[in-house]
Amino acid sequence: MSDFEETIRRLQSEKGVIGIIVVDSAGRVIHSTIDSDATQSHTAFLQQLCEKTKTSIRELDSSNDLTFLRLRTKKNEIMIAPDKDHVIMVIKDLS
Amino acid sequence: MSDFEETIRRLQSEKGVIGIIVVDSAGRVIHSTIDSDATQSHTAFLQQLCEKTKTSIRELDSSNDLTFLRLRTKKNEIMIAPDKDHVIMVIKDLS
Amino acid sequence: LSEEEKNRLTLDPEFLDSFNRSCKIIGRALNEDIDIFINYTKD
Amino acid sequence: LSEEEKNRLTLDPEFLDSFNRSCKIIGRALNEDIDIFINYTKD
Repeated sequence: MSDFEETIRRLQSEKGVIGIIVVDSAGRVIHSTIDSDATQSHTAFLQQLCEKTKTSIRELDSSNDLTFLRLRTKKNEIMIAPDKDHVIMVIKDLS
Repeated sequence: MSDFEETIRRLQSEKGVIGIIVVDSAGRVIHSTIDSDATQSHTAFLQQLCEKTKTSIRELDSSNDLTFLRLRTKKNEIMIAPDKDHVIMVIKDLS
Repeated sequence: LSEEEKNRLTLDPEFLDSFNRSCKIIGRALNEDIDIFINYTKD
Repeated sequence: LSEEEKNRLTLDPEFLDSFNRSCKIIGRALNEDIDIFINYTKD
């Protein structure tokens, strides 16, 4: 198992984690632990949300930048960590 | 001082809090602790972000709903608590 | 909002109830002990 | 991404470095003790 796969596996073993999606800076899926349909729908929404937020943060203050985004819903918590060359999205079940 | 003002005052005394904006469900400002220009620019962006996120969450699962949104940037952390009749936005300085 | 509308809303018990609940949740989030970014601040 | 592109990227030391850092930050966020919504779950 590669270092990359090992890190994903460790993150996935955390309590409540039901999905991990890793995309590259262009929004293309590098890795996903959930099925293809759910990956598609979540990636489209989260990637767009992350990009829009990044842009707006920079518009408010050009020397600032988004480092972490967290959505809590009735059913789950979604964590988004954007970086130069990738974005990691983790879905945690709250029930 | 009213209960409302008292609650705002207490929240504002928390460590790092530099701004609190309360808007109604239509995005109109009910109360703000920051200047009018900053209130305008932050409200426009955050209200839009919150609405867009709410819509997308419901599109992914119509029985789900957004309860809390948190953005971390290099300079600050923004917390957004949406409810039926209001949205509270709190900006916390990280430096 | 006009002053009158503001006063009506911020004195409404139902509004105050959900407003206070939201503020408590934010208060907890503000007081989380752990800084998840500690040792990882980017430039 | 093609398998080849994936392999190239996920074996790149610079990518792995920032990827591991992001995963540690997420790991901390996942392990926060406090549930800020405790006693406040809505309906």
